[in-house]
Amino acid sequence: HAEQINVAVASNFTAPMKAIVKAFEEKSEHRIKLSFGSSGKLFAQITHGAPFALFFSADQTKPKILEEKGLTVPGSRFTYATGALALWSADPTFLDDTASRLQHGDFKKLALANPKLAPYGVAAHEVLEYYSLLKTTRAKWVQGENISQTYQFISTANAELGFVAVSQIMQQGAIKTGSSWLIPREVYSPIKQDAALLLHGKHSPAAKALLQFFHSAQAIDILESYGYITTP
Amino acid sequence: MMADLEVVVDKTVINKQAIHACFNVTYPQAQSSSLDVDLTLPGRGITAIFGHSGSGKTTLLRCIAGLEKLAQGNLSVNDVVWQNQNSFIPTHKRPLGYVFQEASLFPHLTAQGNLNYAIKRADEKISNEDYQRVIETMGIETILQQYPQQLSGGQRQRVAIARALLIQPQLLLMDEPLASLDNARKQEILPYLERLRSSFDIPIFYVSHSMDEVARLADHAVVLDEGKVIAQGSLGEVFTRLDLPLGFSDETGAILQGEIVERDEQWHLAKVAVAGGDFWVRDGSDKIGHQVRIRVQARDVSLALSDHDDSSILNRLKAEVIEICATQDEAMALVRLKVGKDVIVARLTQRSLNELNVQCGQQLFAQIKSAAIIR
Amino acid sequence: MMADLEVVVDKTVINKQAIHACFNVTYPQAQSSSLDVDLTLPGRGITAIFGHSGSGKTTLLRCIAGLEKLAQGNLSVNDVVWQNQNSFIPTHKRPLGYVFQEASLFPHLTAQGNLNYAIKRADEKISNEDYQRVIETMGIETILQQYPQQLSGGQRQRVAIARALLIQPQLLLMDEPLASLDNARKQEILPYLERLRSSFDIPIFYVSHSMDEVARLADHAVVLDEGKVIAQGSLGEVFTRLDLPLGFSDETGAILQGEIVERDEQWHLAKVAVAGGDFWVRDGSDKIGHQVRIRVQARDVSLALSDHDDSSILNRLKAEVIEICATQDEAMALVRLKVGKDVIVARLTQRSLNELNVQCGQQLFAQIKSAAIIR
Amino acid sequence: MIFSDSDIAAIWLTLRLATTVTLVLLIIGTPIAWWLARTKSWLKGPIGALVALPLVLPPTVLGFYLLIAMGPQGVLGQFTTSLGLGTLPFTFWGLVVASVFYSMPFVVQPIQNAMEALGDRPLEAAATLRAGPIDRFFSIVLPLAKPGFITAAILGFAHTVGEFGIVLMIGGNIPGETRVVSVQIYDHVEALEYAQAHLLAGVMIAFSFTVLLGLYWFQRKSPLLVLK
Amino acid sequence: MIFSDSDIAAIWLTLRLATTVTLVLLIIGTPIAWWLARTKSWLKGPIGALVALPLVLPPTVLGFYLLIAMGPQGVLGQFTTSLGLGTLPFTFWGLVVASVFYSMPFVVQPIQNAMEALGDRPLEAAATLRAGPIDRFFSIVLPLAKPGFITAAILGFAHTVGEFGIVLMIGGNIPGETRVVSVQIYDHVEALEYAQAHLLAGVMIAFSFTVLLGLYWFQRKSPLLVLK
Ligand SMILES: Nc1ncnc2c1ncn2[C@@H]1O[C@H](COP(=O)(O)OP(=O)(O)OP(=O)(O)O)[C@@H](O)[C@H]1O
Ligand SMILES: Nc1ncnc2c1ncn2[C@@H]1O[C@H](COP(=O)(O)OP(=O)(O)OP(=O)(O)O)[C@@H](O)[C@H]1O
Ligand SMILES: [Mg+2]
Ligand SMILES: [Mg+2]
Repeated sequence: HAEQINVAVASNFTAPMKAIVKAFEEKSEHRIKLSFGSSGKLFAQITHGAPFALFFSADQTKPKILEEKGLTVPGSRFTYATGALALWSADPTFLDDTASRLQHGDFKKLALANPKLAPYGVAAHEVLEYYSLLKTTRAKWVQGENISQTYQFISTANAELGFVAVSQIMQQGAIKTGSSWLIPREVYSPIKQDAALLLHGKHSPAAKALLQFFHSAQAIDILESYGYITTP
Repeated sequence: MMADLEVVVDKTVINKQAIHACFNVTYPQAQSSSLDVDLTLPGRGITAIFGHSGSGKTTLLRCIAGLEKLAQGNLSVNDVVWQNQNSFIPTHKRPLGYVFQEASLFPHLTAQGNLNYAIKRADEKISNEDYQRVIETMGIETILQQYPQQLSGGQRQRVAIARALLIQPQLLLMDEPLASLDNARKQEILPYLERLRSSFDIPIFYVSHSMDEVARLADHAVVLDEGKVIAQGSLGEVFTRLDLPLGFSDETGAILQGEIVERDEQWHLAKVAVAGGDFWVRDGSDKIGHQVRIRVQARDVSLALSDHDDSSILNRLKAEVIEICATQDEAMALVRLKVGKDVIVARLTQRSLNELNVQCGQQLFAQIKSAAIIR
Repeated sequence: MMADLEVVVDKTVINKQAIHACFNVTYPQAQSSSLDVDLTLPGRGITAIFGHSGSGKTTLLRCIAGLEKLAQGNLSVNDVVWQNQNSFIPTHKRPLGYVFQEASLFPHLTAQGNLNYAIKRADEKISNEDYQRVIETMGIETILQQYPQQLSGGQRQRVAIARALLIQPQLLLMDEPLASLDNARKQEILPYLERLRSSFDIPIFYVSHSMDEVARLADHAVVLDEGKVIAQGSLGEVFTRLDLPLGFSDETGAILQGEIVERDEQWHLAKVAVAGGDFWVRDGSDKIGHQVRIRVQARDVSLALSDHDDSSILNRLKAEVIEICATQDEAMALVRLKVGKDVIVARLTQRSLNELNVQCGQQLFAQIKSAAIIR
Repeated sequence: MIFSDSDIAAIWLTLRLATTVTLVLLIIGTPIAWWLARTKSWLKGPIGALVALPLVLPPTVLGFYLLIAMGPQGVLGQFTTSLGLGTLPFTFWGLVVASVFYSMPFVVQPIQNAMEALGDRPLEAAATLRAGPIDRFFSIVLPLAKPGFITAAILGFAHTVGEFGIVLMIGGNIPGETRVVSVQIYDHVEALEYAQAHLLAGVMIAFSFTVLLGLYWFQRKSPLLVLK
Repeated sequence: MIFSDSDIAAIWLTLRLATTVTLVLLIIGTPIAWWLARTKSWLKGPIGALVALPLVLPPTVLGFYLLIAMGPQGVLGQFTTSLGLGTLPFTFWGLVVASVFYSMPFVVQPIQNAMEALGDRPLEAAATLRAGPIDRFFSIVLPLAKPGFITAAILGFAHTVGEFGIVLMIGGNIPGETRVVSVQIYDHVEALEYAQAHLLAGVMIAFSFTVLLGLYWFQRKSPLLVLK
């Protein structure tokens, strides 16, 4: 018997999630209704009774707090994807695949996600710290509320460069436009995105099936095509 | 302009109906009250409300209509209480019609729409005939499709009068309704108001600065000054009073009771017998035997020591001088004359008075030019 | 109400100044034009504009003021072009004053604020004396701190007149300025307007339905009907015309030229010599030798076959009947009389006419009651 | 068709929401505006300020508080639950309530101004023509304040169409139920589906322009409230 | 002090922004409203609709388009660059421009309505009293349309204070420059710092309530535009 469920997804995971659900629905009777929003918003909604079966957060803290509050099915929390960070510019010649431009500082605006709100922001912060650029660049920061806003700052050329998720600039394993520096993974802590089964979806076969699907090779393929690192 | 004598069918039957109005209005920020009256007015016929600009006439009408919420007051109309300490009938439940000083048409409705507004809400359906009569009298047939802002001042005022009539009120309040109209139009509307009074017997309160209108229409008059009543009574009583302040004294005159005794069909005249003699007035097609009233304005009365039958002045009455009174205008004097049992007033130059050597108690002839009679 | 004869200092010097106005206004949606005039009017003195309600009086004033943008027109005032095909001086650059038919005070300013608005913008600073005179004449000293919505209708109108005067215009347009005022107030304002005319020599266009006001003030008259000029000329010319439609014919009268030949200080009278004899009028403190005009309304003239010197009627003139004319009122007739070189008109009942057997060419006496003279 | 099914669902939902909200706003806002326009009570100031207050909170924040209030623990939520309606967030009617709350000032203010500009006279005249308070309201106030009502409807409708923060917070972005066009565009932008976003935004603008134009045309036809 | 430095900076910035935007809106909006109120041109409808249009786009989406337009490749951006002003996004003036654009209808509409309700008569009377067009505007139109201006100022100010989507998009959240209170509250909510959010929201509401109350009180004092 087919079932229809609501699934809450962090906005920055919109595109890959749509692709995964599409693949899932081709195989399954179940129908998934995706609700996107910032993790913070989704968190607030879930704590106030939103009818979501699953929650795909953009970070690890929020699912964890929900778990502590007893709003998730215990033990259901898992890392569904790990993001990778890139320094990116819409100008195809602005960046080579190194930190040199960043270190020279010959740019006006550097876009990054707000470290307070987005894990990608935290990672960007770590990168700058690693290269001791925090002080010199801070005056040039423009912060996006989330990673997609950061991407927009750069793609509209209002900021010459900035830290984005690899998933945003990668398509089929290659950079779509502009120039970038894929930042070595050692200089920032892994950007882990966690999901959890919510109480609302406790008895839902569809939710379980979707979770199951996330571990399938097909899902992993999709994730990787978007530049995510999949932890086996 | 030309009302010097007037004939109206007598309506002053012994009057049990009355309107009691007692109001005290003090506007916020005003030092003194703008209206402070305690009146008993006849519950039928037309009551003229006179007074200088700012004397409280509009305020009085507004109180009667229940539009002035500040009023401390008592009001009963023909034994129905409209307002007292405990109760206040709201305006829309008072069966009145109101012609505002400014036309106050609804700007979103055409003239026709404004009339329909009243027709729809009238207690009784108006007959098509009555409707046509109102429209024709007001001369607004051709402008019914226009919006108020496309009408001239007088046209607006006429639509407003028509609107107030079409609600078929039991008390009609009119605040200078004819002020913005030309004489010709007034001459059409006045007889209509007269007919209204006589055929429907509704009381009308009529604010006007024009003695012509008032003389012609009113039975009763109230004179306000700074919010207080300084004179009231039948029109005759009020306007033969010689002690009214300048301005009103110009309007001094007398009202005489009479009966139609003869009608001269050839010359379209009617003879009215009053106590002191006979008057020729324009024929108003009243029947012989009818009681009528005649208004004689002081300024239209001249005196002669002998009876001149070769003059075009038709009305010459024997009179006795009972009082001579100076006016604020130094050149002029007012003379009270006894004509039969009635009193009339003549306004003369001091010089004529002196030349004719007029004395109290003297017998002479009062001449009144009948050509000046309206109707 | 009482203007029967009138005396004004003669101002009709040979007149090079003139106002040419040629307008055609057709409102959108209207079938015919609401105003279609081509006028040459004197550039000094007071021009009365008469006409039934809706005849286009207000429209004419609005065109002259430049408020009616629809007008196809030409307008020049004392040789300055205000409007023609090529140019249009906007209202605020025309040195005029306008008293609107509705008071049109600024609701956000007190009465005083409204006056200051004009004072500030007047071309010349007004002297304190002139200011005081205006305020006193209008009787608005006590209400200057009130907002328009706290004023009575007449008070608003008086403030509006004061405002228009304080701008010290070179052309004054007044649309029924005194309609909402009582007689007493009118009697105070009229002499002021007279003085205004004589001391400042500015032309005034004056819309009014009141013959009293007009007779007293105006030198020239224009009669409109359905947007067209049906009569125009000096006041006398216009109002002795027997062919004007009913309504105007009530106002029929004559204007006589005369000179003051005697002043009777004791009786406060002045004797005016006109072509046909002498008139006694109330003394307006004009000097002996002054040229004055006297207005005689038809309704105030009675006829006598002989000269009655025992009557209080001071003015009795030899006259010759030159025309007898029926009126729309069947009981009445108008009689044109030659008095010296002048023509006056008498309004009588047909019956008197018949009884006295009045014939064309007959010699008789015209009696005019001087007590009815204003001023 | 160039639109996805979910786009079309969002469009329909938006129209339904905006229409409902506008109607509800006019119905609720009119008496409030009337009271504010006529009262001489000292409460006028505070109540007026209260009505305008939702404006100063960022929509998401307002949405957050509404979420708390309408949630199972909130006052409003307990009230609706006791009525057997359940809780409102994440439902169409939740969106309606939230949007009504948020857009109230845009509706009340223009109507109030129009009513204040009326003055007493037309109402007095109507009262002397036997029109009671309700009658007066419908026959005089409503038509004379029409420009105010039209402005109110325009602002209310457009604001609801463009509303987003609250809708996202209260609605939960549930397809077909609470995902309106504004959210849908946002989703497209988030998914970097710019072409889709541009298209949807373009259609929305074109549509709204037409509606607004219609309203303006309607307003033009109303007779001027002008003394000659 | 319970507020963090960044809270206080945000409060100041917000006041500066809202005040500037309100002033700019009144200055730009008044002639537009005047034109819309007086014109008989057929353009009235389209222009009126155009002014109202920013309303129907979700602020973030509008912000997105403004970001493109004001960016180095955008029309506006190239214009401001050619003026030597550089590009506007991420600056205070970028916020001002965006907010002005967004709040325009809330300012134009009430002023326009108030001006239309004036009628011709007061202007005609002023013209006969030698007042030229500019003089008339300041001495008659402005004071008589005061309620409309006050409503416009209220809506414009409050809306700018509460504005958020656009500010987020254009501002870049630069402390002291573009991080206004609404963004700050939003950040607190997103970061689950609810206590901070409540506090800041409470202060903002209290402050706005006071401002609004003051405005209403001011409006009350204006003489009624009412025929007795
Ligand atoms: N804005 C308008 N649109 C259409 N018709 C109009 C407009 N203004 C005036 N009219 C018409 O033009 C004619 C002349 O109007 P006007 O106001 O000049 O008359 P008036 O002589 O001043 O009358 P009143 O003595 O009643 O004030 C009237 O028939 C009126 O209906
Ligand atoms: N709303 C108000 N606030 C304050 N004073 C007022 C108000 N309305 C009227 N008044 C004052 O009350 C007095 C009486 O006004 P009212 O309108 O009754 O006069 P009126 O006799 O009708 O005069 P008019 O003949 O000029 O119309 C006036 O002095 C006026 O200034
Ligand atoms: Mg009055
Ligand atoms: Mg007129």
